[in-house]
Amino acid sequence: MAVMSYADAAKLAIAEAMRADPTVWCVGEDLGRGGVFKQYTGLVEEFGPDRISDAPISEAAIMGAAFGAAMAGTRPIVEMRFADFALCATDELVNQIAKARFMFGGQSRAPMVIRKPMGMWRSSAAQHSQSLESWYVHIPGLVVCCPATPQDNYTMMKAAIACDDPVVYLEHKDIWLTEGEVDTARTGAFGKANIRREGEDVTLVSWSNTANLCVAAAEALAQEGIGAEVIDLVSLWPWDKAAVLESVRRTGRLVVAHESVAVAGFGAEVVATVAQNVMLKAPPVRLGSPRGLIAYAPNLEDQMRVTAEMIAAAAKKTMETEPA
Amino acid sequence: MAVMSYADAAKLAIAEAMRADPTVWCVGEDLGRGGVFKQYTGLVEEFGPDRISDAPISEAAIMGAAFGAAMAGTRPIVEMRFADFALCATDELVNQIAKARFMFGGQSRAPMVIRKPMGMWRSSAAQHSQSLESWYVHIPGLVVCCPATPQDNYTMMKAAIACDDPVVYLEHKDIWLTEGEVDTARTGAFGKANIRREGEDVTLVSWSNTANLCVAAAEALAQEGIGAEVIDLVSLWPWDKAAVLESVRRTGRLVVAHESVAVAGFGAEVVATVAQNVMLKAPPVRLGSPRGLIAYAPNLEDQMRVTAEMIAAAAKKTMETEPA
Amino acid sequence: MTLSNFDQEKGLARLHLMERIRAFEEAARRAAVDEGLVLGAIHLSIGQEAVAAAVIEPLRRDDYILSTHRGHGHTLAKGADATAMMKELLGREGGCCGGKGGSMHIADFGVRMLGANGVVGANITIAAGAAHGIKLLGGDQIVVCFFGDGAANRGPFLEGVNWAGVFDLPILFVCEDNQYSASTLTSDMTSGDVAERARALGLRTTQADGNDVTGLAATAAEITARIRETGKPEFLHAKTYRLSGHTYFDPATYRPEGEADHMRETACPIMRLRTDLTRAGVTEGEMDALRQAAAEEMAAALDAARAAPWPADDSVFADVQDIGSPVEEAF
Amino acid sequence: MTLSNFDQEKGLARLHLMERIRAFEEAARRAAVDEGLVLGAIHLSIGQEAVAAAVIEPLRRDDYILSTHRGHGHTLAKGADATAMMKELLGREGGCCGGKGGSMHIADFGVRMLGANGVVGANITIAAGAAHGIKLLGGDQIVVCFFGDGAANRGPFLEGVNWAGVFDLPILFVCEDNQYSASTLTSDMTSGDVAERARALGLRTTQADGNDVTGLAATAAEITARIRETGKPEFLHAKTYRLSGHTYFDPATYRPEGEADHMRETACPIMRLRTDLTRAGVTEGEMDALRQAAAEEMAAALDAARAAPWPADDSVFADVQDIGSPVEEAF
Ligand SMILES: Cc1ncc(C[n+]2csc(CCOP(=O)(O)OP(=O)(O)O)c2C)c(N)n1
Ligand SMILES: Cc1ncc(C[n+]2csc(CCOP(=O)(O)OP(=O)(O)O)c2C)c(N)n1
Ligand SMILES: [Mg+2]
Ligand SMILES: [Mg+2]
Repeated sequence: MAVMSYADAAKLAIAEAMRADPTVWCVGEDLGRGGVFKQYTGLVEEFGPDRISDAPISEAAIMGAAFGAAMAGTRPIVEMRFADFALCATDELVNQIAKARFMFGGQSRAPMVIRKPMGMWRSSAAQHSQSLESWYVHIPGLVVCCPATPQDNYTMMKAAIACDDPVVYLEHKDIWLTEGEVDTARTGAFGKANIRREGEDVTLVSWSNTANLCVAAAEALAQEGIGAEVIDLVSLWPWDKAAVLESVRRTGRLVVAHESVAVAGFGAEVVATVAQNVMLKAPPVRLGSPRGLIAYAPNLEDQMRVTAEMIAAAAKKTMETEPA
Repeated sequence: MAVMSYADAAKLAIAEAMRADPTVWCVGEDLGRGGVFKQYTGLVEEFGPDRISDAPISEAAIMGAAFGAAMAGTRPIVEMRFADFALCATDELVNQIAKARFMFGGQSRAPMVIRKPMGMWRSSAAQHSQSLESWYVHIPGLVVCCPATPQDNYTMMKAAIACDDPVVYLEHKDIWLTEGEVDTARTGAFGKANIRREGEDVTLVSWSNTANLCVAAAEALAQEGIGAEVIDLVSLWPWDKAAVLESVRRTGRLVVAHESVAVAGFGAEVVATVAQNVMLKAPPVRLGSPRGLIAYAPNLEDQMRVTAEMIAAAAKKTMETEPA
Repeated sequence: MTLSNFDQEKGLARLHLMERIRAFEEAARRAAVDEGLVLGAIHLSIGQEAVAAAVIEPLRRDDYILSTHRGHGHTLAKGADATAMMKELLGREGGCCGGKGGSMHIADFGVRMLGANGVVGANITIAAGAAHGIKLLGGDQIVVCFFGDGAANRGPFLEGVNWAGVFDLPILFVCEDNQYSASTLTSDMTSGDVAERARALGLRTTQADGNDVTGLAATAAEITARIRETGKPEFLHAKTYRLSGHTYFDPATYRPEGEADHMRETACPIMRLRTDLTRAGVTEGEMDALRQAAAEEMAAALDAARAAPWPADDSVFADVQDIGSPVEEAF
Repeated sequence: MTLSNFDQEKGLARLHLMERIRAFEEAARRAAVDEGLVLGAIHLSIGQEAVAAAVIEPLRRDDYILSTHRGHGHTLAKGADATAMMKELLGREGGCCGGKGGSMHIADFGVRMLGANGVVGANITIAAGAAHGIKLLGGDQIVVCFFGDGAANRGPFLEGVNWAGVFDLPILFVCEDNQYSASTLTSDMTSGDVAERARALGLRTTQADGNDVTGLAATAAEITARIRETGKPEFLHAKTYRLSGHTYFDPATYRPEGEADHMRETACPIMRLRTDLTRAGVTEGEMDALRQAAAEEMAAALDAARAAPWPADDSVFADVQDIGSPVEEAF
C-alpha cells in the first residue's frame, strides 16, 4: 500500500487504465502542462499529446466532441477544469450525453468520465466554488460520484473509466493534496457507501469533503461518549440507500451534511427517503450552505461553510430530543 | 372577470406591463410570428419588432444579451421556447445572471423574466419534455415560479415583471389552452401558496400542472369522504413553507407530487422540511417521475407520469397507516 | 447542369432515392394529418432531397453521418430501413429507436447514422468528436455533419468547426441552407455570411446549388475523396429551399406570397432532375415507375407501422443506464 | 510610431495611466507574494497596459466597458478608484464589490465598468446586450467589450458578435491578443484567424499593434467616433503580450526560453512610449516622476487596503436577491 495524494490517486488510476486500454484518452484545456491543478502532470510524457489532449477554451466542444468520440468507440476522460465551467456544456451533458442511449433505443453508449473539480477553495468566489452534485443526480442517464479520500479517488476513478455509462465525477478542489493510503488491489462499486466509522447513537451521512468533516465530528463526539456512524456515500447515483436505512434503523438519529446549498440539495433526498421509510427517535437534521452566494472575502466565504463543529452540534441536538 | 386561457393570461399581463413601462420588452426566436406556442400572438402589432424582438437561434446570446440590456436599464422578458433549450444558456443564467448582483457587491440588478415552457407535451420525447424546476431552486439569486392556472399565470407574470430579481418562470406546455377565470385586480406575491382546496385529512402539496391533478384527486377523495387540502405552491423559491407546515400540523398526512424526476426533485425538499419540523401520523409520500427518460411512444411516455389516480391512492395510503 | 457527361444510371438511382425520401415524408404527413398516427412534431425535408442524396452518395457504409431535426432524408440516404423508420415515427415496436425517439431522434447506428438531434446545432461538436474518435483509432472513415442555416448562429457551430480545424479531422460540415429558421428568415438574424464564417475558421469551403443533385453529387464526390485523402475538414454550403412548412402542421404563412409556389415550379430538385433526365433521353414512364415504386414502398412501410404494436411498457426502463438504472433496486 | 504629430501632453497622460496600472498590479503582486494578503487568484495585465489606456481614452464616463478575468487595467483606465479596487483584491470592507467579488469580479458601475468576469468569453453576449439596452432606451453611449484571444474559441464569441451585427448595436469588441490562453499557445488551439472571424460575422475590423499606445489611441478614437456616429458594431484586434504569468503565481515555464525577456526588451508598451517621449524631448526625470507618483499612489492604496477591516459577516446575506433572500424567514 502506498501513501499518495487525492490528486495522484486519480492520476494513477487513469495511467493504469490508459496502459491497459489504448482507447482511453483525456481531453481538456492545458492538460499538456499538467492541468490547472497539476492532476495530469507527467501523463503527456507517457501517453503523448493525442491521448492527453489539449483543447481550445470551448467547454461545449470538449464535452460534445468527447461524446462523439465515445460513440465512435473511444473512452474519453473529459476535464472541465472547474465544475462551474461545465455549465457552458450543459446541453451537451444533459440533453445529449445523458439521453442519447435511451433516445436512440439502446443503439449508442457514452462511456465517458466527466471530471468536474468542485467546491470551495479559498477565495475563489462565486464563479469558481460551486457544488452542484444534486443537479446531476436529478438527471436520468448519469452516474454521479463524489469521492472524499485518496483511496476512493483511485478506486472510483477506475470504476468510472470501466463504466459504460457517462459518469459525472466530482473531485473536491480543497483536498487535492490530502494524502492517504491507497490499496490498488481494492475495487469499487457505484452505490456502495464507505462506512468511514461505525457508531450506534447517531448516523452522519455525507459525501465529498464534508464526509471528512463528519469523520472529524465523529471523533470529537467519541470524546464525549457519543458513537456516530459516518456514512460516506461516495456515489450519489446510485446511492447506498440500504446502508443509510440500515444505519438509521439502528441509531434512530440522522444528520445529513453537505457543502452545497441546502435548499433542493441532495441532503433533502436523503432526509426525505429516510422519513418515508424509518420512524426516527428525533427529527433529522440537514446541514448545507445557506441559499446565498460564495464570496471572495474569507470571513464571508466562511459564512457559507458547514464545519465539523456544526456537524457535531447537530448530532448532539438529535441526542437531546426525547424519543417521540 | 374574464375567462381566458393560461397562455392568454400571461400575454395580457405582459401587454399591460409593456403599456405601463416602456422599458419592458420581450426577446426570443420567432416572437414576431407569435412564438412557437402562439403565446405572443398580436403583441408585435401593438409594440413593434424592437420590443417584441426576434432573435437568432442563440440561446446563450438571448440570455446573455438580455442580461446586459437589463444592466443597462431595461426589463427584458426572455423566451427560451422549450425549457430544455435553456440548458444552452446555463452559464449565462447561473454563473452570470444569478450571481452578478452579489459578486459586484450590489452594484447591479437583473430584473428579468426568463420564460421556460416545461413539461410533457404529448410525444415530444426526451429533449422537449423536461421539468427542471428543482435545479433553479438550488441556485441562490434566482426566484422560481411555476404557475398552474390562468389566474396565477396572469398574477405571477405581473409580479415577475415587477420584480427586480431574475425570475425563472416555468409555464407548463400542456395547459396553454386551459381556460379559467382571471381577475385582473388580484395581485400576487412570491412565496404565497394558492390553497386550491381545503381539507382536514391529508395535505397534498404540488405546483405546475400536477397541482391541477391534485385538485382532481382531491375531488375524487371527497367522493370517498376524505378531505384533502391542496396546496399549490405557485412559486418554489421562495416557497410557502409556513402554509405547508400549518396544514400538515392539522392533517398529519402529506403527499407531495410533481411531474419532474422524484430523485433530487423539489418534492424531497418539501418532505425533508416537513420531516424536520412536524411529527406526521403516517409516513409522507412523494410522487414524481421515475429516474428514467421521457419517451416518444405514448404508452412509454405515460410510464413517467404521475396521475390523479396515483395521487388519490397515495393519499389513501397515508390514511390507512396507523398513527405512530 | 449540362448533360454532356451525364450518367443516366446514376441519375435514375438518385431520382429513385429522392422519390423514396419524398414518398416517405408524404406518407408520414398523411399518417399524421389524416389518421393522427404521428403524435409528435415531424419536420419534412420536401424540396431538400438533393442534399441528402448527393452528399451521402459517395460515402461508405462505415462512414458516419449526423443529422438534425429534419433527418428523414439523410437517414434513408445512408441506407436505413424505411419500415423501421416509419415505425419509429408512429412510436411502435420495431421502430429504429424502439419508439423512444420518434422523428426528431431518428437514428440507425447499423448504417452509422448517429442520430437526428432535437437541439439545433448540437450535432456539430458531436460530429467533430466522431471524427476525432476515428482519428484516434486510426480509422479511414469520414464523418458528414448536416445542419441548417439557423444552426450557424449557435455557439457550437464555432466551437465544433474550430475543433475540427485544430485537430485536423476527417469531416465534412454541410450547411443545408433552406433560408428559414422555423418562421424566421435566417438572413434577418444572421450577420455576415455562413460560408465566410467557415473560411475564417480555416476550412476549405465550397458553395453549391443544393437543388441540383447531379452537380452536387459531383462536388460531394470530389470533396469527400479529398477529405479521405488529406484527413482535413471541409465545409459545404448548399443552398436549397423547404417546400413545406417547418413542421408538418405549419402553414408557413410567414413566407412572401407565391414564394413557395415559385420555388416548387423552378427549384424542386426532383422536378429538375426529371427535366435533366428527360433531356438525356429517359422516358416519363421510366421515371414514373420509380415514383410509383417509392410510393408503394412507403405505403407498405406505413401499413407495417400501423399494424405494429406499441412497445412493451417496461421497455421504457431499459437503456437508460447500466449502473443505477431505474430498473435496479436502487431506485 | 513616427513622432511628427506626437502630442506630448497626451503622451504623458497615457504614460501616467499605464504606470498606474502597472504599479497597481505590482503592488497587488507584492501583497500576494510577500504578505499573503491576496487570497484568490489574480491575473496581471503587465505588458498589456496600452490596450486599456488607448481604447478607453476616447470613451465618455457614461459609456460602458466590460472586462475579463484580467481586468485591473480596464477598470483603472475607466476611472475607478485604485484604493477601492485594492481593498477588493484584499477582500476588505470598502472594496468596490464589498469584498464579495475579488479581482476576478472587479467592477465599478459608477464609472460604467460593468464587471470583470470569471468565465472566459461570457462577457461578449452581455456586452452586446448592454449595447442593445442603450439602443432600446435611445441613448447615445457606446459599449467596449474586452476579451482575450482564447475567448474567441468559445461559442458566445460567435453568438455575441452576430447579435451585435444583427441588431446594429453601438459596440466595439476588442480582442486583446496576448497569444496565450493560460498555459496554452492560443494559435495551437485556433483554426483560422480571429480578425477574419469578426469580418465573416459582418463587422468592420481593424488590426493594430496593441503595444503602441500612441497609434492604438488614434485608431481607437477613430473607431469609437465612428461607432457613435453610425451605431454599428466594430471589431478591433490588438496584438500584445503578457509579460507575467497567467496568474501571479504562474512561473510561465511553458514559454520558449527567452521569449518573455525578448518581449520585455522590445515590446513593453511603457518602455516604447518612454522611448517615443524621449525622442519628442521629454526628460527621463519627468517620466520617472510619473512612475514615482504611480508607485506612491498604489502603495498608499495598499496601505489603506491593508488597514481596512473585513466586511461585516452578515453582509454576505445582502444583495443576493430581494425576494426569497437568505435573510428572509423563508430560508
Ligand atoms: C437550441 C435550439 N433552439 C431552438 C430550437 C427550436 N427549433 C427547432 S428547428 C428550428 C429552426 C432551425 O433552423 P435551421 O437550422 O435553419 O434548420 P431547418 O429547420 O431550416 O432545417 C428551431 C428554432 C431548437 N430545437 N434548439
Ligand atoms: C469558460 C471558461 N473556461 C476556462 C476558464 C479558465 N481560464 C481562465 S483564464 C483562461 C485563459 C484565457 O485566455 P484568453 O482569453 O486569451 O485571456 P488571457 O488570460 O490571455 O488574458 C482560462 C482557460 C474560464 N475561466 N472560463
Ligand atoms: Mg433553415
Ligand atoms: Mg490570451
